[in-house]
Amino acid sequence: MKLLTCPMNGPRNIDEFQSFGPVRAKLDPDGTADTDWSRHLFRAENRKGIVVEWWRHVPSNYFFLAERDLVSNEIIRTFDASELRDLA
Amino acid sequence: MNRLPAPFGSRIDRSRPVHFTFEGKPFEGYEGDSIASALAGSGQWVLSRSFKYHRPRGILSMTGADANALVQLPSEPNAAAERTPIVEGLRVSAQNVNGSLERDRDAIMDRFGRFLPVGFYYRTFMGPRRDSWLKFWEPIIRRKAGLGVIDTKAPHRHFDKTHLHCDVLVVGAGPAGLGAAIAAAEAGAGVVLCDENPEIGGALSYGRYDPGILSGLASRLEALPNLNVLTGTVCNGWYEDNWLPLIQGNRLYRTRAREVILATGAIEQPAVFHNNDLPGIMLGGAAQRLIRHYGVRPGQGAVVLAANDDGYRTALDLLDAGVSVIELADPRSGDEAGPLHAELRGKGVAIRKGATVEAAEGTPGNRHLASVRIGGSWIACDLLTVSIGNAPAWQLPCQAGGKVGYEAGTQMMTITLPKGSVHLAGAVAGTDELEDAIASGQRAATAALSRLGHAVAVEPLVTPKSVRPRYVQPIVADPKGRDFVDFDEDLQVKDLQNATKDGYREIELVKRFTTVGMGPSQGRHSALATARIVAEATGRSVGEIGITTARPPVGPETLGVLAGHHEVLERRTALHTRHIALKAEMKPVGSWWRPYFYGDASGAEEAVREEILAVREGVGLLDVSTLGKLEIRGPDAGEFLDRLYTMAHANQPVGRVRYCLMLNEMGSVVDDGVAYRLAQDQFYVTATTGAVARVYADMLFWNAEWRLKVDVLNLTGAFSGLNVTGPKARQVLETLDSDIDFSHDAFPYLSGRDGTVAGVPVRVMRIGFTGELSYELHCPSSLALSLWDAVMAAGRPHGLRPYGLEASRILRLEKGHILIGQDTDAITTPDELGFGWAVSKKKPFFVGKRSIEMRARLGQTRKLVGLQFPAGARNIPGESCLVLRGGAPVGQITSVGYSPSLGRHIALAYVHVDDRAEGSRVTVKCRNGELVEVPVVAHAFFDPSNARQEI
Amino acid sequence: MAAGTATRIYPFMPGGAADGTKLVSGAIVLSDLTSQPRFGLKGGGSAAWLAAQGIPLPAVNRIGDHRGMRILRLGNEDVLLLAEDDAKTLAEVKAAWNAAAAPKGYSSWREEGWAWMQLSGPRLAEAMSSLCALDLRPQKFGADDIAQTRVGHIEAVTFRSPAGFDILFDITASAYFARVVAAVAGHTDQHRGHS
Amino acid sequence: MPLRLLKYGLSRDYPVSGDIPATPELKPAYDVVIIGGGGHGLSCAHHLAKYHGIKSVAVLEKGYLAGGNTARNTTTIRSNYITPEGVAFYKEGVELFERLSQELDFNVMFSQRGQLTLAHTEATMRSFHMRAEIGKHMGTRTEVVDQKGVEELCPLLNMDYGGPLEILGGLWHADGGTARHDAVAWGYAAQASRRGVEIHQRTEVQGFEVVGDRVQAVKTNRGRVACGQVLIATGGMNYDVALMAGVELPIRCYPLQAMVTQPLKPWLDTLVSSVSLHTYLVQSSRGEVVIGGGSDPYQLYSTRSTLDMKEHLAEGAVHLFPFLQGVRLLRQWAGITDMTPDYSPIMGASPLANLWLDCGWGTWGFKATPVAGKRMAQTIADGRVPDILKPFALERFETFQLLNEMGATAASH
Repeated sequence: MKLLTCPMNGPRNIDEFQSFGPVRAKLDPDGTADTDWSRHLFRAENRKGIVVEWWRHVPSNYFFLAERDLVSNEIIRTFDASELRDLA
Repeated sequence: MNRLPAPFGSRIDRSRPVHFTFEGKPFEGYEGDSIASALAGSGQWVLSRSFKYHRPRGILSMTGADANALVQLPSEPNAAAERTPIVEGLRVSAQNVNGSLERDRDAIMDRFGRFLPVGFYYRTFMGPRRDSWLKFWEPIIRRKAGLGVIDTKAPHRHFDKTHLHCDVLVVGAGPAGLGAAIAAAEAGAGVVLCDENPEIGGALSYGRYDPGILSGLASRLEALPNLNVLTGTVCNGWYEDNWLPLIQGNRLYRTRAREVILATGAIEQPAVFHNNDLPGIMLGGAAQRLIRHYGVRPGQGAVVLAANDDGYRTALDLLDAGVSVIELADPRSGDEAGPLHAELRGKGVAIRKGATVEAAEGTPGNRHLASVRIGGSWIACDLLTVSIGNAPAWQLPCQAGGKVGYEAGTQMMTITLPKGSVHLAGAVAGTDELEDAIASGQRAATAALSRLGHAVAVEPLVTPKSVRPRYVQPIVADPKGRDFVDFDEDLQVKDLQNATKDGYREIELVKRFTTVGMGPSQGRHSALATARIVAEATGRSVGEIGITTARPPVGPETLGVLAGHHEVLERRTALHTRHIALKAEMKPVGSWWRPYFYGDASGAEEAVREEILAVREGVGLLDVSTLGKLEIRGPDAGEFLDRLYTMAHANQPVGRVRYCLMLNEMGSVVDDGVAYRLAQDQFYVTATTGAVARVYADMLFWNAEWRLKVDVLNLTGAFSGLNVTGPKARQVLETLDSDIDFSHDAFPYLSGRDGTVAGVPVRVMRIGFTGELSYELHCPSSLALSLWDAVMAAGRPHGLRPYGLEASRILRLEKGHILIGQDTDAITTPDELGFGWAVSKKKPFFVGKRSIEMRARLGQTRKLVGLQFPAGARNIPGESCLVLRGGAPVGQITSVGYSPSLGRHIALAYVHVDDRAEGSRVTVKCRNGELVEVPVVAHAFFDPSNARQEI
Repeated sequence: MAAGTATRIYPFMPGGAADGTKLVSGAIVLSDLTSQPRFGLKGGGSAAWLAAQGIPLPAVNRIGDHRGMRILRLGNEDVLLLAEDDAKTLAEVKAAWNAAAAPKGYSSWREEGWAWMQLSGPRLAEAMSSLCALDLRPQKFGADDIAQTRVGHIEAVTFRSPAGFDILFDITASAYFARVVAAVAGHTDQHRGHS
Repeated sequence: MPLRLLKYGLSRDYPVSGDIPATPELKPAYDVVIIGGGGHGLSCAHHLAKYHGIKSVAVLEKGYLAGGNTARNTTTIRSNYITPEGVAFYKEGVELFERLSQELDFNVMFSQRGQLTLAHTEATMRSFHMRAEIGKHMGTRTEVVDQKGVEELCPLLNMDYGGPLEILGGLWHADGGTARHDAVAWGYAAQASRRGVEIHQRTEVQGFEVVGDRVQAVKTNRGRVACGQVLIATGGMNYDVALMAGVELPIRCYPLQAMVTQPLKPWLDTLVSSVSLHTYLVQSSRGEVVIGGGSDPYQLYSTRSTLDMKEHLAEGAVHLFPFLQGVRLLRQWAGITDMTPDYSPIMGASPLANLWLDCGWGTWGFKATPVAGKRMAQTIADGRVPDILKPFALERFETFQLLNEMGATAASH
């Protein structure tokens, strides 16, 4: 079982978590053309490389972010969502 | 009897004889014997028939890894005879025989071998008809394929799982593993040492070593309380982040280790020559195991093929066991004669250098070895031990990211691991001598300890002794074949060569075309030889060819141990025992138990009808506790719901209840419920039973992005819900002691009240899934029984009846209320449901808004409508029956049922958007294929003006 | 929502949802504490209000003590108070909270939503190893640690108590949980027979 | 004894068939470059050469032939989908399988023993009825059976459980079956190469030369190849390869795992799958029981195996057939699936005029090997998309014309 380190609960088996997929760019729905909107809905980040994605620690319902390599499955780091806002 | 006296036979207890049968014949062994050793002790050497040619096969390795020694137990196919202990009365039989092991009618296959070249099944069995394979050939092949027979009446066995955590896991308790485990534990680390054998020691337990070495290590081991030794425990795989399954009998230890030291040893390799598979030909280690572990003499007259010291030691062991060693053939040329050589010579054993076994011949029917050919001359013998070299046990290291290489200089298979938390020690890392193995274990421990933060003196890298090139046995391909490379799959040298000629030149293609390495031993004894044969056939180096990917498990493991024991999750509402007492027919809904109806199954239809009538004409009571219940609290609660649901909630007055419809980003309907505003900063929201887990998670997810000032609390279990519904609902509630005014004016439709009913604090909502006057009472679950009992008592004079899920479904269908997931699918929009009224046109944003606008522009193709069948209609289509237009499917029935209130069948269905108007007639295809025409009506079949729910 | 006069029934009581489900005892003992007093606050303002009452709040996933209460910090704004003895302080805090004006956080209704059970007995460690994947050995998991994790395949909160491990989980799964523990107890005995 | 075997036995030497010619030198240009030497690419090559007379075709495979999902899938062939578009397409696929051994003169061992999918919930039964109604309407053999029907079709199933995992009924699909996956690819490879198609193993595409709306050439580790038309059929690598051409597909990659037991004498005739347990089982002609289930729960390009998936599949298998407790598992493995938002493939045109897509095959690619190859060959040869493929166009994700297959695919592949 892979380990995922929850920023709040520490390292846990990954079956305690639920993946919510890669973080997506925020779009203003009204200022977005139809084609870009459908692209936003259906195209997900899937490049070979590192993605930033949302995870939920199910027992504590804590949501956080992880940087993970989609090829090696290595988790580079995990962090609280507040840091994402700081980065943005 | 081929039994030897003590001290041979470390595993057996001669004072405890055990009786069992093999192929119906009685045998005796001792406690501690494996099936194979007990049979060998009684002179029964043939254990099985081979996969394809049905040749007699016997002990090869005594490690339990190959198909040769798989047997059938009454309730267990493919049991490893070399590992399975005998127990009193055990019935053992041979596998894959047509008739008996002794007289196998399919032995004729051995003569037809030339008609069955590699891959022959791809080139034939196709005709004469298109379905000849399915109807004729495959059944034959299927019967011939497979090994053991499954017992479909096998008694249930108990398996369980648990967890184990350690600083250092050492796999393999041979010299290297012992060295590693002791060093790590002496430094203070928490260590688990596991070994698949019943004792520690590995080669020290069966090889020709000073017993003092093992006892010395064992006493150091015992002094370490932080060292947990698990013998009889196989480490059967390596998974990400050092997660390893340790299997001990019927128990699976799911193990997390911070550091792992793999001291998995080496795998002795067989020699390839004509008839190299005869019973009586075994690896040197197998002979030593038989002698020392089981006190079994492996033969009477032996030839020893030895290209390393282990082979010489085996010869000496054979002599000690009273076996006459006729000759030792050493394929290595050169005159160097070590001490072992001299010792053997001293005991009168003839040693022939530069010679190898070229072929073997068997007794009639190839039941046992009769003679071997060396240097052109035949030597009679009943035992040939083979010690020509090893391959490191690559399975676990490769699963952990190790790469297999081949050093042409030393002709060794090598393994390199990336730097990290997995370390190799001993023979798997290429060590040869005992002292080197122990030291290699200690070095691995040092590396692990330093990664764990222990202050350890980093040992200077010892310059390894110059490694002697290993001798590699030439592969003696024979024109007559039967020079087996893979015993499991009956593959010979030419089979592999021929595969390359057909273009299957990559090792993985060779494997797939020939099935080499795909049998029970998973290439343990064939991978190296295969790589060499393919390399030679394709003009490449062994390194370029490589071996096929090592995948878990390391060795066969039962589905039972993997499955373990599992209780099925069940959830009960607080009113569970009341339903049971009322003789409810309970049905699972997700993990919940819910009353389907009340009464005997025989009277189901009648009971449901009565329950419906009670609600329509009197009053009914439904346990709605499985509904999702969420509390949204905080200053931004209204704003939060505005973004999540399609209706407006920020402006919803306190004390009001509003329908809520949830879309996903694609604009598809995913859930519905109601929201009751308890306070300016507090909403009580319901979600459907099946969707609440996802709705709750999605709410949290959205708020992780939005960061609004709200808290979401899932109250699904904390609160219970009772729906009191029917024209007499108000009368019932008004008789109860309460501070709530249930009158029409004080408590109108779509409002909510807090208060106390019968001493129970409640949240009451006036909503109407049934279309009748309804009060939904929610209360803390520990008080639900009190409330239920009070309502039941108050309702008794009014004929109140509890009703179940089936009645509830019909009641809602009569009102045309949709069920999410039944009347909707993954692409349903509010428009398709006719739910424009539930979608705010004013809000700037809600999830799915942008998409439903876009989808509306793109145009819709279907609409959910009501269908009403004429009273007495004969053929009523079932759920999912197709709605056709011009013969093409355009929609389907989503819900259908008989409405006792209307006296006819009604349905909800998707129809083509152009047929949506009331009065249109649509064609529905019944299950039996018949087409019926049905008129479209409005959703609300019953009481279309909704007068009843608002009284 | 004030408590009334009606009787509270919890799952393992007569008439409760798990009535008739056996709680194992022997080498592994499962006891039901669900009826024991507790009080939790969750959501904005919860921590501040509790702190204002003079209740010292431990760090997240740690347990503190205060006047006969164990204080479980389950999140920044999620605190659960467990009564250790006569529940007097707990009742006072609860009464104070009911009487207080906002902002005061929100009730987390844990006394209704969560079953509270305790696992103990001579083979406690083995049972917990089987039920939970976490490393709960004393050197790794101390008396003031909280694990929000899975126990018996369902979401749970667990922590040490003098007698063993306390476990909080979805109250509707009470009967299931008791069955899981019984099965583990059975397997623990079986395996002992084997080794 | 079949004549062929007699011939083998009587000939002195092994009768070399030379199914797969050694990789030749790359030519500077081909009419059609097919990226991906798996079943789909080889099937397309075969159809181009045999039925459209296009023989200047290079199939580029970065590893060994058919070593991706062709070699890793669990070989289920079926057409019991839930949309008319899906059923029409896969039905043609099943029909092609029925005569594939003859078409290829290579025994692909198509074994049409039927597929039984089990329902443990009423919602699943409802979706089965939907699939059955569509299936019957479209002329496939698909029907709902009740508990008794399930017992008759598969008497060894454990029907004793009450509660949430009780078997309520099933979907019986008599057209369902399996085939030897490798043989399908090898048969196509042998036929295609006999007609002049070049198969280049160990030839990895590293980029595209795009000028305007056309791909001029494909860049590989063995050099540049100019191309008339290009097809992407690279399974789990589709997203990645298309991206090199500047085409971003609505695909996420997830591992899909499977496992196999030691060989046993035949006991299981049909394919059996359970929607709720996310488990399916089929016994191969070798006697091994192949067990598979749903995809991994998060995106990944790795083919590593996990213990938890193995435990989960074992649990499902033992639940359905309790006597499997004592059966031993031999091997587990994984492939990388390219999942689309609507669980349906993407076939047809791309934004580039001469770049064609055969992508988004998720967990159901193998069964479409013959039909996808046939129809993509037709598309490339004609330069336009045939009607049967139109519903699978990439544009559907811009027009919300998704195929409503969600729910028909889970644990059923």
